Amino acid sequence: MFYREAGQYKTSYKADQAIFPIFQDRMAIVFYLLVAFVAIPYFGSDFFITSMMIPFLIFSLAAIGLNILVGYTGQISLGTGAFMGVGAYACYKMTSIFPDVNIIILIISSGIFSAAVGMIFGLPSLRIKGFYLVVTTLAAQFFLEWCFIRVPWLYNYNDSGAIEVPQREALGVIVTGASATPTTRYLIVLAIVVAMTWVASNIIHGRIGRSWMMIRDMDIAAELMGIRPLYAKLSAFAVSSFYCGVAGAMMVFFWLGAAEVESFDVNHSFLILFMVVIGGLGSLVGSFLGAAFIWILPVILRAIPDTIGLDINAATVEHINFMIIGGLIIFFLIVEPHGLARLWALAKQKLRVWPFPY
Amino acid sequence: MSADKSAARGEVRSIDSLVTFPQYLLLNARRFATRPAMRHKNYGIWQSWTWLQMHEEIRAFSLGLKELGLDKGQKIAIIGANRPRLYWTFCAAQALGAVPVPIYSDSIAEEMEYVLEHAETVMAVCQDQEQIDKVLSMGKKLKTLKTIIYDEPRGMRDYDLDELRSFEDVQKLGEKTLGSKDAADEWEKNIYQAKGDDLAVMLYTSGTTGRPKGVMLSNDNMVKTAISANEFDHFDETEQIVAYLPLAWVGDHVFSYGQAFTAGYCVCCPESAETVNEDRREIAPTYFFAPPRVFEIMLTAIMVRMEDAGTFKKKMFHYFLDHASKVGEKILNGEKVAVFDRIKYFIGELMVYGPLKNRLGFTNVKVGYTAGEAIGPEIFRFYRSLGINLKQLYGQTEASVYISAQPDGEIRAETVGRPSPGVEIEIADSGEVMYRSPGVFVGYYKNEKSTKETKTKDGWVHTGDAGFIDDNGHLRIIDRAKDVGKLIDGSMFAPKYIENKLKFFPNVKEAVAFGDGREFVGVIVNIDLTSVGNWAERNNIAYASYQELAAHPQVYKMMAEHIEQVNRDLSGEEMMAGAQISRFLVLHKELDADDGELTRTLKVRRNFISERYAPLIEAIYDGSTEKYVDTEVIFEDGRKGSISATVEVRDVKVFAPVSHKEAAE
Amino acid sequence: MSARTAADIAVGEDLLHVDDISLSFGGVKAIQNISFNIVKGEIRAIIGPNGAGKTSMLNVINGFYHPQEGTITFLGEERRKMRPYRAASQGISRTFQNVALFTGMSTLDNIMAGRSLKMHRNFFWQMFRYGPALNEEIEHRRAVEEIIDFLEIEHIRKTPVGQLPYGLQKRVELGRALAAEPSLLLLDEPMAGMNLEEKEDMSRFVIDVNQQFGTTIALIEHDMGVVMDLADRIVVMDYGKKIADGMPKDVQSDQNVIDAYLGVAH
Amino acid sequence: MDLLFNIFVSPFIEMVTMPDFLLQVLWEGFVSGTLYALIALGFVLIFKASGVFNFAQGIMVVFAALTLVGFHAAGLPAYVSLVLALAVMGFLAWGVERVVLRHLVNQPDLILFMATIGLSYFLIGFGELIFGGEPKSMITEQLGLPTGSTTIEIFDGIVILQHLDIAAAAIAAILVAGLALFFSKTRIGRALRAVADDHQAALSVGISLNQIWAIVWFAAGIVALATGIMWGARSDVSFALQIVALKALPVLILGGFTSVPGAIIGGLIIGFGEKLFEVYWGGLLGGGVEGWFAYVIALIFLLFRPQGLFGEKIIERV
Amino acid sequence: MFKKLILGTAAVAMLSGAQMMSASAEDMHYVPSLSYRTGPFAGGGIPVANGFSDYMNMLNARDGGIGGVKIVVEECETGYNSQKGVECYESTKGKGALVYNPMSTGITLQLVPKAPVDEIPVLSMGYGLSATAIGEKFPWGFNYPTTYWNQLSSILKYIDSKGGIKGKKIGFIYLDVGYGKEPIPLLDKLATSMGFTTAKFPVGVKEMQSQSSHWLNVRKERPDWMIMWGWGAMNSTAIKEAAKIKYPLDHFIGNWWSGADADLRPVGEVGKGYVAANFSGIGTDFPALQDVLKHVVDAGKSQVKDKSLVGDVLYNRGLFNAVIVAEAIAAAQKATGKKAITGADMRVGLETFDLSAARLKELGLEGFAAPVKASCSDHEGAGSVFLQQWNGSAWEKISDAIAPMNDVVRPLLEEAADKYTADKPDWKTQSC
Repeated sequence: MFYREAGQYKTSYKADQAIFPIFQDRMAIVFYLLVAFVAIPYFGSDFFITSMMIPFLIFSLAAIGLNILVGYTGQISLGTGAFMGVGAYACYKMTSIFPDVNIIILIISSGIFSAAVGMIFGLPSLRIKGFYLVVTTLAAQFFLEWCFIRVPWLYNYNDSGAIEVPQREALGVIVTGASATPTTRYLIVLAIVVAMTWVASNIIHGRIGRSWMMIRDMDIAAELMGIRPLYAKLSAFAVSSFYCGVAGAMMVFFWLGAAEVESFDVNHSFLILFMVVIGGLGSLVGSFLGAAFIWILPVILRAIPDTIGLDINAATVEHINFMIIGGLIIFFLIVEPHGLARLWALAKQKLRVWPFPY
Repeated sequence: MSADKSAARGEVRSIDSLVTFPQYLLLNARRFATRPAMRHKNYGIWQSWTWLQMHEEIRAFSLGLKELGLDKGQKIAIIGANRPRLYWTFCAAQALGAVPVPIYSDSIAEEMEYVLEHAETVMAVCQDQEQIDKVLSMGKKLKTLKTIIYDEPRGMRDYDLDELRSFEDVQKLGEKTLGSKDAADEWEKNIYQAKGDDLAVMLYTSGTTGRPKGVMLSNDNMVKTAISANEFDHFDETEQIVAYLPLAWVGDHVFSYGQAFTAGYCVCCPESAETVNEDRREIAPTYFFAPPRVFEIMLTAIMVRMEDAGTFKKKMFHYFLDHASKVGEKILNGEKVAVFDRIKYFIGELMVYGPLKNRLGFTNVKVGYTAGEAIGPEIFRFYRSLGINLKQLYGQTEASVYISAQPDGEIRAETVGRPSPGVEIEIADSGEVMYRSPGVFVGYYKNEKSTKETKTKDGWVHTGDAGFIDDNGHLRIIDRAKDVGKLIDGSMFAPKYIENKLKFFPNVKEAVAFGDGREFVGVIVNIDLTSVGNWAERNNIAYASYQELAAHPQVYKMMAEHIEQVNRDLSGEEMMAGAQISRFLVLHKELDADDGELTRTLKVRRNFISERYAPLIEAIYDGSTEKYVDTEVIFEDGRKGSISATVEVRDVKVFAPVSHKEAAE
Repeated sequence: MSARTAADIAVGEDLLHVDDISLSFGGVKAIQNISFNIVKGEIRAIIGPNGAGKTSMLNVINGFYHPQEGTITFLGEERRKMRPYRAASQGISRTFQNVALFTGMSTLDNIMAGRSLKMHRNFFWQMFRYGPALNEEIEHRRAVEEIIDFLEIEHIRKTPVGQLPYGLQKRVELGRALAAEPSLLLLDEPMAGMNLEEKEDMSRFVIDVNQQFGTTIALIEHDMGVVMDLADRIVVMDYGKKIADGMPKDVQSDQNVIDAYLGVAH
Repeated sequence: MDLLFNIFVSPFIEMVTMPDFLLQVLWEGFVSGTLYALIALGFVLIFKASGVFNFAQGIMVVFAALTLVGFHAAGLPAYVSLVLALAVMGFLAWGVERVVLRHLVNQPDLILFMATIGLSYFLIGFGELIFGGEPKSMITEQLGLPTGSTTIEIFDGIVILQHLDIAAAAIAAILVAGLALFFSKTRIGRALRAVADDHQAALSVGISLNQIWAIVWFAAGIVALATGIMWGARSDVSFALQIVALKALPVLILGGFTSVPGAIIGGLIIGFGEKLFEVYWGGLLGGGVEGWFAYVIALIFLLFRPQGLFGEKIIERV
Repeated sequence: MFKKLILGTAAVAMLSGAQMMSASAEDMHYVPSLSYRTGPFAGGGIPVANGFSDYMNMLNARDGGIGGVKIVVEECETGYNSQKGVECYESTKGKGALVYNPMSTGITLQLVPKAPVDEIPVLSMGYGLSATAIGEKFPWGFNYPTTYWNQLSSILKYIDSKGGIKGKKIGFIYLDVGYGKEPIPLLDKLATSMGFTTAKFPVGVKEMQSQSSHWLNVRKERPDWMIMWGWGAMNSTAIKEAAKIKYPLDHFIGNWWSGADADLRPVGEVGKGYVAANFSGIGTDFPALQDVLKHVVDAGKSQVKDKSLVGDVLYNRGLFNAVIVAEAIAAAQKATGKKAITGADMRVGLETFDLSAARLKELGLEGFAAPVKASCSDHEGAGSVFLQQWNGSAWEKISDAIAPMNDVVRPLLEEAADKYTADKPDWKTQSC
């Protein structure tokens, strides 16, 4: 309905290969960015920004990371939580060792560590497939969790065993620690997520992304086309873990403020996997939709009884929440196993062919 | 090749002195150097040429042709679909004073052979291997044909014949001469030497009977017609059109070549015949021509697709369409419309009309034309109510298209408009429409007899159509003059008129009416497979083939209802009430151009059909209720086969004339 | 169409030479002592009844299976064990018996995927999809478009291949193999499961590829009829053994071949 | 050198010098092994018949045990509660088939896997809503399970055998044997195997896939109840118990996803392995290695035998 | 379609957030309770939350609130999960929260740095960051009545009193998370000064219910005493396993989170002899608890499932927590002279209240707990703990209040506090 594609013809491959070849889509992106960068910081309450938007964005980034692995390369992983942890601990250590280096640079470079760890645990994927690979990644998950507890150097020998975010400034503004305003933290997270989403989209649409999808769709054929499984899989593990690592570092530095190992436990891996599957495998939009569904929906559900003045105790709400979310997950899988992204795409398609049904 | 060497040289001629299209090319290369001249969807994108680039391409090819010996007055055949290079060939040939002869690319070899031989073509430019094969299959029969040039090299590797050359090779040949002498200057000089009354192009009309005739059109015919057509609809260099109609048809030649060169607008060639709709959507042309049939198919497709939409969407769609049919045309015509209706129309534009036009690729259409046959008033109004400025025109090859056209603001479904600029129209005593204009052709090539029959000494041309000028000064066409006949009881019988009324039902694809010199009117009906098939699906009617569907009792019932409706309409019209349809049958096969039942422009060949289906027509008139018939058909690959069926004939209700006046005679 | 004669082929230059190849899976012998050659520019068919080891033979040629015995000489280079991607990078490209397209990607992307070996821009440029990486994409897009044009699949350019009918999928797969600009193209039953018209189309494309691009083709086909018209020379296999090798007309009249086929057909 | 000594020498010295302790370790390994095997068995049953990796098995264990305890707490006799709990599991199986599985036929593994995670979320919420989050004690004695222990004096030391552990091992053995009989001797059992081998074939001999799924889920429910009783008796019945179910994964990897004996042997390998490693080598790494050790065993194992202990070697085809 | 949906929900969320902001508390004491009635630790979370809210409701019912202003306890479910805890914090802090009781060490760690920024004190009663005891360094953090470290020192003193600790081997079995690891530095420190050796047995969250190998290791190490820092399902499993290897349970001492009725009830007779620390009274034989029963539980306003659960160790712990909060509110009212107070006023109250023995009696809680006197510099109150023993069906108090080794612990706490604030340049401190 909003789409007016007539007259949008391409006279060069550059235009035809663009990520958003349709004008209205480009406008929509601009609109979303305006909302995200201007409207939300201006109108959003602290609660909305800190408890909904920041975690939503961070989880979206992690979901993109996992989606690269699961959705684009077809390698199942349940180690996301731990890979996020690697990023968080790496960032914490680096800022302890180099307190003067800009924290944002450290956040990004912490991804390098998780990428390296991810590659190591990705090695078995060369021989192991499917659910069997789940076990390797679970091994990574539990082994790394154990490391986070058992290697006190990682948390600076803190008595609590937790990493606590020190206060850091960037460009003269306090960006981490409790004194950093929610808006500042939100804007940094948003900028990083937007930039990294853009990069992810570039990689996916290019040679490397294609090699991942080749491995995913038909690994044997891919190899016979000259794709080296080693490169393709490990690069997917590396990029995926990089994203998760950065998400993990941001989670601690811009959202939680402090974290124990439980922040990176296996439930976390499940949570992200949910986002990816519900959102839609092999879709960047899906990663955002999935994160929104899994993270924001419960927050809203929790707020509902209070908002409509229903006096149910918190525990019951939580129990019902669990049931609703579990039920919705099943419902969505039944109704649209390809996730929200497919629904999104269908809706978009509907709008494109409007008023026709197909 | 640098720009200064190519375009900006030579003398500057004033625009009024230009009499040929190559002269316009030189002008456009200078005035619209960076504007797009042509686009072609190829290799996935719209490959584009500016006027300057196109000028260079044409010049290279033209010089190449010259090297190959093409000379003034010689004929060069152009065979293929809408491809930039084939369009360039027109200009390249004209630049040398040679005469391009486009040939319908779907002609079978024999048809092609006739034209090539008749026109004494010395060269042929073919699109691809398929056309080359056809030309080569004629072997040595074509004595004049010396050189064959192909556009697409695909599959041509093994053709090591001396007379075969690729388009690129010829261009290279031309470029080589550019390097050496003052070839470019020479070439331009040559172009400016051309005269207005030189032959510009020769177009063979397929005609409903007999051999095709080569209509000779001069530069003046073409250029003047093109210029006045541009003025009539205010076309300039910003237009974009999609060239998808046959290259050899006069309409396409005028729209995609003549008007494009004189106005300087951009012509876009679709990727292939299958992708025309998609390509049109991408380009969103500002000027669009299509025969009524295309509009009809489009409307049917829209309605069929909407049938599958959800209830809400369907309701909304029809709600707004209803509204559009009330006020849409008024708004388009600039009439007074209540504010509330305007608001509602605006919402409709957002929700329905806009998206719909967009899906059809009509968003940017300034002017759309339809011609060739009468268009159903509902169809015509439908498009206009959406805000598409669709108009009708009436034209002929012999007139370089334009005889009459509807000026903005005076558009009615049943007329074909006022005489075009420079055209005079008269109705002969026989009721036949006659015209005289600057576009009137020079004559039929090598056919003095026909020329004399058609064109009077003082330049009046017989159209062969019966019609009259109505009270508003608009021309109305009833039928082919020779087809208008009388029933035994003397009632006027205009078969086309009746057929068109039937064809306005989406379920009816084609209808052929008989009745001249008979007791009553009988019709052979062809169902529309898309529309009826869809209806059958929705009503759970199983069918395995076209034949089975056509013979289905339910389908018969539906057709009978349609025909009754037509009869009811006819009964209200003074002149036509006497010739209502009494009996009909639904034909068991689709009328097809390959079987010769339709012309290449998809017009019904009445005489052929009445011969071919003589037994069926007999059955209509001898009162039998069914008839076995066996028909020979030609498959796409050229093999022959036959279809046989027992066809049912039915009676329909006839209505008494409503008019109080007495029926004619 | 082809004007080549048997004599032309006999003097042609060897592109590939397999020598005394044996392959077994846990005691089951799939291929036994097979030798034959493929000459540059020819269409070489490997035929045989079901289970004759034809596909295994192709798998050996492109490095997917490693034969226990024997050698393979490709472009004058002898090799024993080789990963499939090495074979691919040396110019061996193939299609599969059961279409093995990348079902989640569009026709365009599938054929682009076939050009993987020719694309090299590094990760850095890929990240920003800028400069060399973008130029490379565009350059290869052009090459891919030529293949799309060649195979007449313009209308399905952006359709996900999973949604295509079988015949078109086969064509896309051929396109993907062609995209690698192989010096040896292996086709595993390119006409399996097709109707007559599709078979004719596919045959035309195979011949066109051979003539237009001069690509050497080795194809497996179950249907003798198609092969006789298509191939320059034929190897016939049965139960993992070579039972005949030669010109179509010779093979056709070979008693062993007739027996093998009759034996299967009952 | 010290390190090497600690890795390669001293543990063995310890084993030899304290044989009674070694025996105790092995016994504990055996008991946890059988319990792991029991959980894994629940997974195997479902995977074998429907190809679903049932993540909800863990929560089913908790749910079954809670139902049992819940009925008893409501005043019903222990055995009646047991029967009712079985009925609830049957109803659950039926419901899962009806509401979830039926609509997800032919979906990719991952989707089915996710659906079971959704199911476990639902069951967690549902269970807590009904039974509350407080830990309950298992009605061990009421069910007639033995308590207390037997101390065996041996090698100048003692080995303590809990009666409950012995019972657990015995019950596990009975369940396995029972299931094996069920699979090989009964019509439904054979049908189940047919389904596992080939869905199409099973359908063609007139077996309803839906029925079979309901049956395997019920069987898995029975196994879950047994597991819940055993684990519940060893600690308590609370939602924390679901975590134990994750241990089943490496067991499955070792044993193969579809093999009942594989599940048992895998369980025992993991049970023995992790106890021995934790007790004799864990200290070197600061302890708590049990959490990942099983996975690492499975991982190392996979690298050498990607098809699992009982799987067949995969020949890749194109 | 979807765009709209998402934008719609976002709008709702943004608005609801704003609404929360605007609804500030003029006529109530708004006390959020970050409870956990779900998840693996619900067994501990439920009674604590019940005790907390029941006492407050009792005050509302009996006294009409504190100083004439009603108390509103809003529970927010955290599931013992830090992320949800932060979410709860963010969603309630705008409503005029007076004080946060995170009920989880993990959440406390998250909230401690936020407290000075939002000016809402954090009271982690007997858990959390031990270093917040140093009031100079942590103006906004409190952990009355005592810290883990103090508690450990008390337990060690108890062991010392039972036949000396020198030369003994002390086993320390703990939940392998921040909470469990917290006292290790002190344990190591005291091991050298008091002359005992240690053996540590970490229990991962996943192994809570499968501890056989840990206890095999215990059997191997043969420690003379075992100390447990357990929580949730770990406790009962540990006690059962200890009994299984025939470890003398009277030499097995749990901290105050390892000594709940809920932990021992599933163990029953087997756990007889097990010892645990505690700082709040056992049972309902206190006038205040009777009031709770009368005004709240019997009135059906409590979430307690069974009346018999009132007076449980953890119930009373939650109740005691409420007592301290209530006392602090009263003190804040007195200090500021306002009826409705703010978070900042509450901080003053938390530094000035005096829960003396007399005051306890006045409250109807004589002997319920050791007196706590708040001060600016001491945010823990250095309270004593006593020990209780399980008799197979109920807890019995077996020792008097044992004072902690303040002299040893305080410098260590100061050191930890310094370390904590070291990398926080803008950290707000105060001088006392």
